[in-house]
Amino acid sequence: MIERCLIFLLFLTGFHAIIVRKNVIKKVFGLGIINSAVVILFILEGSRSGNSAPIIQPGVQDVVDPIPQALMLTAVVIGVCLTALALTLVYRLYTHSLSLHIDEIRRKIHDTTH
Amino acid sequence: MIQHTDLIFAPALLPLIGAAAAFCAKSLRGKTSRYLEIAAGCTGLVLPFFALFLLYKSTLYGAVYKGVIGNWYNDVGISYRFDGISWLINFLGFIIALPAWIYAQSEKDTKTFTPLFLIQTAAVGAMAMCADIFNLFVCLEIMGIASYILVASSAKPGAFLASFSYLMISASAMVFFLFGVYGFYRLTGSLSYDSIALGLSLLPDNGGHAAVISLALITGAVVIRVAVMPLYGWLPDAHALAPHAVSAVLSGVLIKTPLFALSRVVDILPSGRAAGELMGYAGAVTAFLAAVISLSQSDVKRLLAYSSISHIGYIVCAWGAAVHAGTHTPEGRILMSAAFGHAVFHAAFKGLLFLSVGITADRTGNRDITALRGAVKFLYRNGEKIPVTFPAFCIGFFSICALPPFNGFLSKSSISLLLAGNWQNVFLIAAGVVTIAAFIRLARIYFPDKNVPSPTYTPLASSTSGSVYISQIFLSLICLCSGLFGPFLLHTFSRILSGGLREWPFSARSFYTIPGIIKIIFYSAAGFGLYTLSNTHSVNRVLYLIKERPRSFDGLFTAFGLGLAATAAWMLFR
Amino acid sequence: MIILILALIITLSFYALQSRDLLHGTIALSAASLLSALLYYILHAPDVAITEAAVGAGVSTVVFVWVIRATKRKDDS
Amino acid sequence: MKKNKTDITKRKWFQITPGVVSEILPLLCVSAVLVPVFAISLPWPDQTKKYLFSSAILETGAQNLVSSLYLGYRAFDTLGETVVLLTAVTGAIMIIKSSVHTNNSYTFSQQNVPSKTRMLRTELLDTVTGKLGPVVLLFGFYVMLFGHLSPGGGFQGGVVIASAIVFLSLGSKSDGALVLTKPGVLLWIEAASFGAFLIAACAGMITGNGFFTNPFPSGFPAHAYIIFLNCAVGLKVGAGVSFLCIEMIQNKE
Repeated sequence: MIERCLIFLLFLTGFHAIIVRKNVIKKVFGLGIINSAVVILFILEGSRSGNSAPIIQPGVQDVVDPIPQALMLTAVVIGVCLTALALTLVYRLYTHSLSLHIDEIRRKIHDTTH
Repeated sequence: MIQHTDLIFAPALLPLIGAAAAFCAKSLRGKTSRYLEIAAGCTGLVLPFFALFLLYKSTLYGAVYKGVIGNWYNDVGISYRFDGISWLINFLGFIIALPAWIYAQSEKDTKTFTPLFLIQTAAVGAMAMCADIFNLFVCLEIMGIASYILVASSAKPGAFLASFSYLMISASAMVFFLFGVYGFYRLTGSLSYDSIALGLSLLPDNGGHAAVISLALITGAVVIRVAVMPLYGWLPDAHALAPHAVSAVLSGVLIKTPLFALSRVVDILPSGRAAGELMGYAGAVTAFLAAVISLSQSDVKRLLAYSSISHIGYIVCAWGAAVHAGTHTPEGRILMSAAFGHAVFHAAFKGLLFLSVGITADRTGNRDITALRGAVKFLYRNGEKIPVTFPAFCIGFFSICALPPFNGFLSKSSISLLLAGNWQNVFLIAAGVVTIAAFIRLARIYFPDKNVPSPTYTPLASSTSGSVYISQIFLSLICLCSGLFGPFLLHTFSRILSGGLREWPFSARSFYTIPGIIKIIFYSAAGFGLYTLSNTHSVNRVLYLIKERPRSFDGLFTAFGLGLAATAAWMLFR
Repeated sequence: MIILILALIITLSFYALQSRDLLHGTIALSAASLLSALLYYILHAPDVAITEAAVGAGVSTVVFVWVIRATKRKDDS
Repeated sequence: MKKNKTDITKRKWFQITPGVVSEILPLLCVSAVLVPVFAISLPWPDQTKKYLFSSAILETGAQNLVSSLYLGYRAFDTLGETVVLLTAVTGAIMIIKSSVHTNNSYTFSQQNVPSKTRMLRTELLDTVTGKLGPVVLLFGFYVMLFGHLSPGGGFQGGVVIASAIVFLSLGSKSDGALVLTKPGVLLWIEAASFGAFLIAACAGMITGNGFFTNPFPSGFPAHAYIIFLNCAVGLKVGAGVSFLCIEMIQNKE
């Protein structure tokens, strides 16, 4: 139970950062954190279903459920792809407005287009 | 040999094969690269039509292809389901994607554009036959990531910001989607829709709160992509600043595909119907409010973007009513066909409008509705001896204003007739009136004005290729044909959706009635009146306040949180 | 053990979000990533552990460091 | 800046401003929604686990159950994942390189960012990475090829291969000394291995066994198909990720 509460706390930390932090790189940090929170939740809960890694070897009887692991493999990779893409966009935004502050970026872009 | 049932993978696979070929073309040089790229585009966007054609007959008679990819055991492998709605989504996707791709060939460098565009189209094809909740997640991510990049590819500063906001909000929403997947897997141990529904029905109380909340999480994450009213904030900038061809596809296809894919997910639980009800209400409000905002805009493409939100409101309204009635009841199927009919017709005319208005804005170098005048003359002087752009715009204009016999009239009136007597219908009619006013404002850019100077003649910097005209003519023809044969098309959509039943209640005669025509004349007059009213000082001031209302990045997330909580509460306590 | 690692991950993430130096934040985040890889290993998920170590601590750190170099290291807000 | 700080410290903790509401409200909503999902306490459903434990080796030939899912039962998701990676790499490079319509005053000045990459290129780094590169490359291939037996697989091996290629490119004194670190070659490998993955996916259809199946069930053992898919994924990931990293390193020079 404590584990779940901690994961929940981790998720809220990340989500709070996405909403509240003004620095765009911190927002991307937040995205990475909420992604890892959901991965940890899947793996942690999945690990309760057995007591050894899902590799069939002689002597192994009770493996954990491999499906959450396979799903999270995909989710981790997709999360990193999104992070990388978000960061290249941050780079471009910085070259335009010389700032990482989201409101300032918005204001400068608004000024140049009007 | 390739079996008939394998054809259903063609709409997802052929664009991917095309994309692989286009990536190979990127590493080559010169003429070969160009030819390979065009071949890749044709493979990905033209060949699927043959597959759809071969599948047409069986889908029309209600064939449903379902199974597990790779022929595995059901609960472990990925289930798919190709039925009428999948066929229709694919049809919608390819019929808009092909002209948009042709249009984009006029750009200087399409080496990166072609593979990304093909991948985006492939995602639409794959999503159409999703019957597995994690596969839906992957498809949404592919579609999303391709569209973030395509939005950013116009290389305007605003486009990067729009793409960033779009990425952040949908990536965060997809994390909530994963929580929903977790909930369902934790409860039932399966991922395909059918097995989840079966597993939940075996649990006490159908899985209880957790199951309902999981469904609400998934619904909320998908609705972000559909851009219904509280969750629309990312759309206007993204659609307004993307390259024109991409805007056409984003507005025409990409905001509708997740909605129709969702109609299968909400069937998992009985409380999915409540979600449909709530979304239907939100859709009606969206249709009206977004139309009002579109009237206040001064940027040509932003006006079109808000009008897209307004039309997605129409579609969601009919869709929500269909889901609320149950997608397996005749009433629900008819409403769903009406929603789909409007989705296709809207995609055609909005695509046409994006392309024609986009090319006008590019040539004149001016995107301001209040400053640009006399564009018809300008285009003529600037080398367009046979006018294409302006007639194309006119067709789009008449369609979006729902004037008979254009296609917008048919789909809008079928939704209105089906919802007659509900309060939603009042909102939809009001939205129609405001839309007419907004587009009269937009149409002013083509006509001269005594007070505003016409743009000065400048010789064209680059020669425009014929592809711009071909794509516009293609879409104009689709608009005209779907207007003339509209009643028949709507009937066909309904037959495909319902598995061959002839239950569509309207024929051409039910649309062209004398009271109906009088109503249309009355609404058009009201729209014109509203347009003249919008030029007065006080109304103009109000519109300015609407346009400059505070918007922020955080507002997106606040809206998402509130929308999610509202959906969950509605589904739990309804 | 699991609770301890989780608490450490939360602390590191929190530090990453609080610190004024984005580079320190990146390092903290990649340490958190390595710790979660350890956690996955303990929880019988070696495949996810390897992926997390390679991707979370490797590739994404490279990208973060690149973007912080190309832009600004301090968070002024 | 300083003024703002004092404002914040002066603000009483109970003072409700619109800003605070917009910060706290979504958090509250989201946590209220998520709590029931976190609180599920039913026993873990294990019918699929039992099924996999008894028949995965027979059906896919992989002892590593995650591998059997990743490239066997749920290979279509893996295809999607590789597409996401391919798209992200292509898009990221396009965005980095895109020449921007600059009609604004905030143009990017090079002086703000001192080029630190040269500092990276020390003699020590050259030697170490140059020598380490081939070893890491070998290890990457090992992880990739034995993914069906032990933890690891195409994706993980691919990332290790990518780091090896980046090492090689850092270690080579003159740029492009190695064929493997040229962007054109990497791009080609990426496209070709993506094509190979697609062909492997479609081959089953041509022989009449269906999409994403072993095309010759009698000729190939089941694990050969997984090894082939592992190789295709590994090469694709390796080429793509190393291409991205090399472009990023060179971008600042």
